Amino acid sequence: MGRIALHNIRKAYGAVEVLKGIDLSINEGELVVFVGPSGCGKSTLLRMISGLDRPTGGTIEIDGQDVTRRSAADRGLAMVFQSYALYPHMTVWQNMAFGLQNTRMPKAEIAERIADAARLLEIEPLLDRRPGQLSGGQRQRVAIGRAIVRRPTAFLLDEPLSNLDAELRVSMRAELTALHSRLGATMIHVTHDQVEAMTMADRIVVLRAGRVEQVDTPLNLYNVPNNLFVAGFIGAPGMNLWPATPETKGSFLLEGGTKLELPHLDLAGPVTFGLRPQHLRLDENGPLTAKVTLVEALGAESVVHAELEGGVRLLAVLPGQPDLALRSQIRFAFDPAALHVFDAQGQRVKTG
Amino acid sequence: MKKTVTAFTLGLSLLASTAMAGDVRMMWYSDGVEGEVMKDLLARFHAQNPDINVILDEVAYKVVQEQLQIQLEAGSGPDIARVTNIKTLAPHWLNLTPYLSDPDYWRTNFGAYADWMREDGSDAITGFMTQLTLTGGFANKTLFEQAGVAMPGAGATWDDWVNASAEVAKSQGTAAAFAIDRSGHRISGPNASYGANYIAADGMPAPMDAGSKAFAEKLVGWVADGKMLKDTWVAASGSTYRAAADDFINAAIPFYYSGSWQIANLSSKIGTGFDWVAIGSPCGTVACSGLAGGAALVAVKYTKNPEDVAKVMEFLGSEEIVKEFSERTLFLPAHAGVVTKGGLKWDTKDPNVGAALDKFVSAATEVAPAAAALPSWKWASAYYGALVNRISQVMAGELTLDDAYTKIDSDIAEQVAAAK
Amino acid sequence: MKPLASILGAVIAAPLGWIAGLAEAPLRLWQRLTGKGGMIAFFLLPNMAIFGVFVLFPLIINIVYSTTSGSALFLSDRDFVGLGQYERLLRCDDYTNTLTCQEDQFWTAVKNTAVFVVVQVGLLISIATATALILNREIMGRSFWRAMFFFPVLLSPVVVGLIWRWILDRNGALNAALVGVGLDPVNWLLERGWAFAATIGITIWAHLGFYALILLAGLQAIPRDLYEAAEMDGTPPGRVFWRITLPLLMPNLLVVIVLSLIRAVQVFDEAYVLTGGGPGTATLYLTQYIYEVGFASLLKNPGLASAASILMGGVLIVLTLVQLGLSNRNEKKGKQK
Amino acid sequence: MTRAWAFLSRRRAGSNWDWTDIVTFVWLGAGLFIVFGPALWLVLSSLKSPAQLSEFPPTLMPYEARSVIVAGYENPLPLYKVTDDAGTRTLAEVRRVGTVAQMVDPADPGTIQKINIANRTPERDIGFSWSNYTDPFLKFDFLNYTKNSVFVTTMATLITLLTNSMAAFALSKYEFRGRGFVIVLIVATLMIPLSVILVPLYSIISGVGLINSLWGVILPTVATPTGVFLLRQYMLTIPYELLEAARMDHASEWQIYWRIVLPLTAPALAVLAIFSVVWRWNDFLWPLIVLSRQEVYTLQVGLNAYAGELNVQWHYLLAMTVMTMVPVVLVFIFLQRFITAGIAGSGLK
Repeated sequence: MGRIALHNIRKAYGAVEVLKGIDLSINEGELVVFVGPSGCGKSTLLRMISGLDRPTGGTIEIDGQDVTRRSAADRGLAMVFQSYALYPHMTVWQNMAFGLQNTRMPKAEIAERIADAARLLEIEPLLDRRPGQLSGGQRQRVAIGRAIVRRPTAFLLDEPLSNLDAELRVSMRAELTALHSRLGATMIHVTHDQVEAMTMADRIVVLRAGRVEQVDTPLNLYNVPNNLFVAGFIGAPGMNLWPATPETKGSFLLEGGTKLELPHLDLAGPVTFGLRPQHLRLDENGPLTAKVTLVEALGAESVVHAELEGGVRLLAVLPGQPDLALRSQIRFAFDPAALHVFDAQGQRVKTG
Repeated sequence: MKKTVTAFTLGLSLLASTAMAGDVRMMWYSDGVEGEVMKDLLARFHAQNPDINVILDEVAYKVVQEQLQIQLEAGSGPDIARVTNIKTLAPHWLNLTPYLSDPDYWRTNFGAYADWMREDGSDAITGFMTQLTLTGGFANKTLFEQAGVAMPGAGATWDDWVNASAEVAKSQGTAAAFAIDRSGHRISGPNASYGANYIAADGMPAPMDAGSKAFAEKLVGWVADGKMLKDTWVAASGSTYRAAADDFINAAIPFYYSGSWQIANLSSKIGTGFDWVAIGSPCGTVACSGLAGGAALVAVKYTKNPEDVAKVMEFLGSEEIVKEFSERTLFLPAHAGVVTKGGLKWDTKDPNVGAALDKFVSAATEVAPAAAALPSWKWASAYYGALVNRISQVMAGELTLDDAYTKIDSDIAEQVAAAK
Repeated sequence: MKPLASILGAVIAAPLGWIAGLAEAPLRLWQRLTGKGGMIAFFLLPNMAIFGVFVLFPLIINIVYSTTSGSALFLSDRDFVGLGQYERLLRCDDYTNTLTCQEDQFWTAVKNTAVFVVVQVGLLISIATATALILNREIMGRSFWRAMFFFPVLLSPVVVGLIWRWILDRNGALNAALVGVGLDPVNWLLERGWAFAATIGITIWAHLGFYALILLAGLQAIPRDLYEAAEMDGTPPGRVFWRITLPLLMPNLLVVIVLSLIRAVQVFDEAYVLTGGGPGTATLYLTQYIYEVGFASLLKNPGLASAASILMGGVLIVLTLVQLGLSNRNEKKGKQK
Repeated sequence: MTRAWAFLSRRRAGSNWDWTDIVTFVWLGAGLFIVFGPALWLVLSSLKSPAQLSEFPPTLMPYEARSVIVAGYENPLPLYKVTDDAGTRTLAEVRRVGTVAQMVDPADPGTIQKINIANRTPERDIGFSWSNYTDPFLKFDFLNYTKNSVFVTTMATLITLLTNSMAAFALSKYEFRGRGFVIVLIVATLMIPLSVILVPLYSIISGVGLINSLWGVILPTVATPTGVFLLRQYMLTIPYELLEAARMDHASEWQIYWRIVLPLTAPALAVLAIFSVVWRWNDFLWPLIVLSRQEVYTLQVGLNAYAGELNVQWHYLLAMTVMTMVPVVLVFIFLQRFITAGIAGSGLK
């Protein structure tokens, strides 16, 4: 229970196409995260699945059944809204019971389900309160509780953590993941925060401008990004991306003038090199010479901002607390195998 | 949409209360105690005719003036109504003749006023006057005595009265010398005394003549020199009616020109405060005329049970009931039999009342022909309205008299044109 | 007070809830059958039907009326005259002198109403703003004072007119008080200026609380730290008012201005009961003119009244649309997403 | 006392008195007088006898003449204070002839004294003419009028709240073709006064047979666009996500309206309810036109019946005016919290 399949989903508001043909299949029990910059269509896609909006084209299947024309209530899904959308005039208990009462569920079962959910989420003392009397985190739990009691085939979570403060967000993230493994239910989680996506997801769907850019596990996305967009979007701090042109075989000129000798690469035409900041190390003989502009010492590691020749920016994450003077010239080396290469269209180039 | 509206309407009509057969609805307004008296009389009628249920709807005078006409035009309204605007609404009245057991009784006793309440040229019997009124003056005898001013005697002119009152006012420090109700009807008797005639040879309104202008000029002059109480006329616009009775009752004016209907009111409110007398109408250049009028009880032709209506009317129009009604309400009766027999026992202890009523009865003989024609004249209301409206604008300093005359003529012409 | 209100609420809500529960099943079926469109129709129809029959339809008939003449009240008995009534209303020989107009009292009413609107709205807004500023201070019993100014709003216009006529009459309480302190009584309702002022005064008296509350709501929405910042800058109070309070109060102020303008154009009940349009025609306002011409006088002219009312209605609709535009602008400004 | 004064004069930041404080106290004090003075005057006047009502100068309190039973006279005689050459004394009046009153000393009933009426003033006590209040209930059917008024007010308010909130819900929470047009229509007619459509409305009401029916009074008023406008403005502030949550919760559209939106609109509904009660209770012109049968009179119309062609029975009119004010005053006392908070909070714009 809980397989969701999307076939060529399109959505247009007038002439503006927001979703441009999305195919996706989500497995039972999976926690899938939709991630992408704002305006990429991730929330729209979620609303298509929920049934709150209808797609202009394509079909949605849940457990093999076509539900495209079915109303939201009849899809057996539950949703947690960004603002939680708790009914302000009802107590926590009533909020959780409302949906169940609407399906004419026996009272005893309602009470039992709410009690279970309340225990699970540790909100038992709050059942008689109204949303206005709860803190942000508590409201978050109640919103999840309201979804849990429905025993849905899948949970849809629309940026549920974005209204929490940083600390709470981290702990709720962990709790949600734990909850997922305990319930074993399918979950679709929408966020614009790639850290959230990385830490929580079984699989991540990266969306941009109404298209799916890549669907994969978090680590695969990190290690093997399919294109420039995914490469730049996933990972913090972001990947160094340097446009370059080949001079001769195995020799490349970076924008700004730095020369790189990469004998194992035989490429024609302009490319973009990608290198994660973690893969740079200090080396007096390294091929990259850069001027330090800023050092953010975080204790365990330091983030070094530097400029290559011609002002091209370089970001490196170095272990420990290296003693680097501002405006000093330092040199970096890297393992050529860690280098990502993208062609002029931004697609990944296989490098063996 | 139309269907919806119809269904909707149908539903609503079920909710609306509907009149039962055998019901006779009477729309009635009161100035004093006449509502209670009527209630009493109708209870007696019901005891004699248990199958006829008369429902008395006591309304404000405004309702009779404003809403009744619309109801009548819609073909609805009460079965019987007490109205003052009798002539204008005459097309809506029911001819009772076929339903009356003795039409000749009505012709004999109410015939004198029958023309007031039927269309020109008709010989229908539509109802009777519940009250006959005559405009006339009242004087505060106590104030005159205290001031040592003699009240002008018989034949005294308007100027005599106003000047004498002014002397009283000066000596006693009252607000003004005299007041006249803000009403075109009230000044039409005096106008006639100065020779005014509103009716042209063809029966249509004539332009303002010298008679009307003469009295209008006097009125404006009296307001200007403070002899006439400014409040009544100047304080409102349009053809709004305003009475100055309270000022007379409060002894703020020694002389007040209104009419016979004030007697009960004055008696109950003045009590023993001072002595007052009715003086009839002061004289103009050609007469000493007041203006007759009154309220009529008429049957409405849209009634569903005219026989019952006729029975009610016959009961109320019978000689002994008319007499009792008049005695208890202190109204002048319009019933020829009652008037000729006389001997009404006015239901009051106030010595001022009997004398005043007697004075009005005798003053009725002095009504000038031009004034006597007005109550049965179709366009009287138009004339009255224009007079009040414009003369009060002159008093307020908004118009000159000459402008007012022009405006009065054009106002009346427009009203005639608008009414086709 | 709160428990009482909630008990009252429960007593009223319980049976209503039961009825609403009964409606649930058939409505769910209706929703299944007709979808969203059917539900929209269901929600809109009761109100729009009543609105259509009792507001819109009469408005349309009124336009037809204005093109007919005669004293008959029912359309079928009336003669079509096209724009004749408008021509009669608007024609003057000399537009600088209302006396030369065919309907001189219409023009008098227009002129009176115009002056009334300008003076009354100006005064009302200033006094309401001042009152709101005062009520926004930290004074003891603030909720009492707030409610106090609101009290007259609850009275019927007829009662308001009656009360004040009773007071301003030549023999009224005010003159008694003046005589009592040895001053000469004034004939308030007979002096043109005083009578005019009285109609303005009592309409302000009757409406002040309503507008003051709207403005107070606006004042309370102004963040406190703005005033604290101004105090840190040593801004003088007058400047604080003109540069902080007034601009931030503007949305509410606009609402109040437009609402009070519309109400002022319609002035009738209170003034009619108080002065009856006098002295002379000094306080004859447009609505009274319409009422008298079309309804109150013995010889009614509904066509002329309709024409006048449509001219006035046009002005009112322009004013309301201005308000719609203004409040829409505010709405857009404050819209989320 | 000093503490009370200190509390009263407590001001922001505890700084010194300045002119704004003086303005505040003057304005509030004047307001107290101007607002409640007239109402109080009305109440006091309503307890005066007809004769006393037309007196000038009017007295603040209602008085009634003091009278005394004097041996040898059947009826009680009114007492006067007489001041003349013989000094000041209290005498009872037997009768008056012109400017001369025949009076007796109650202690010496045998001797008639002749007194010029200018030299005497009536002896009066504070006394209330309660008959101004009781008569209308005995002689006129004021109880029935009250019942009709209550019926009109309740039904009109309930229907107003229901239909207006339903329409406001549709106009604020659904997108559909013609919505903008409906809204403009409603706003455009928002401020059309009754007098503008008086005549055609009357012919419609008469056409559907609702003359002299309380429904003829109720229906035209419940359609006023004001309520729709006010409620819609408020509903616009209810987040759309709440409705979606309810839809996910299997709620039907009716349930969303009834269980979610309506409870959340409570403040605005309260304001509308209060206004509707006050407006309908105070309605005058329209009921006056529609109702001309006594059994369907509302209070305001019944009140008007005291105005005759020639005379107005002020004593009844004033007393019944006070009676009709009672519910309004109750609304004021019990709900003033809601009124002030509701208007401030309901975004009444």
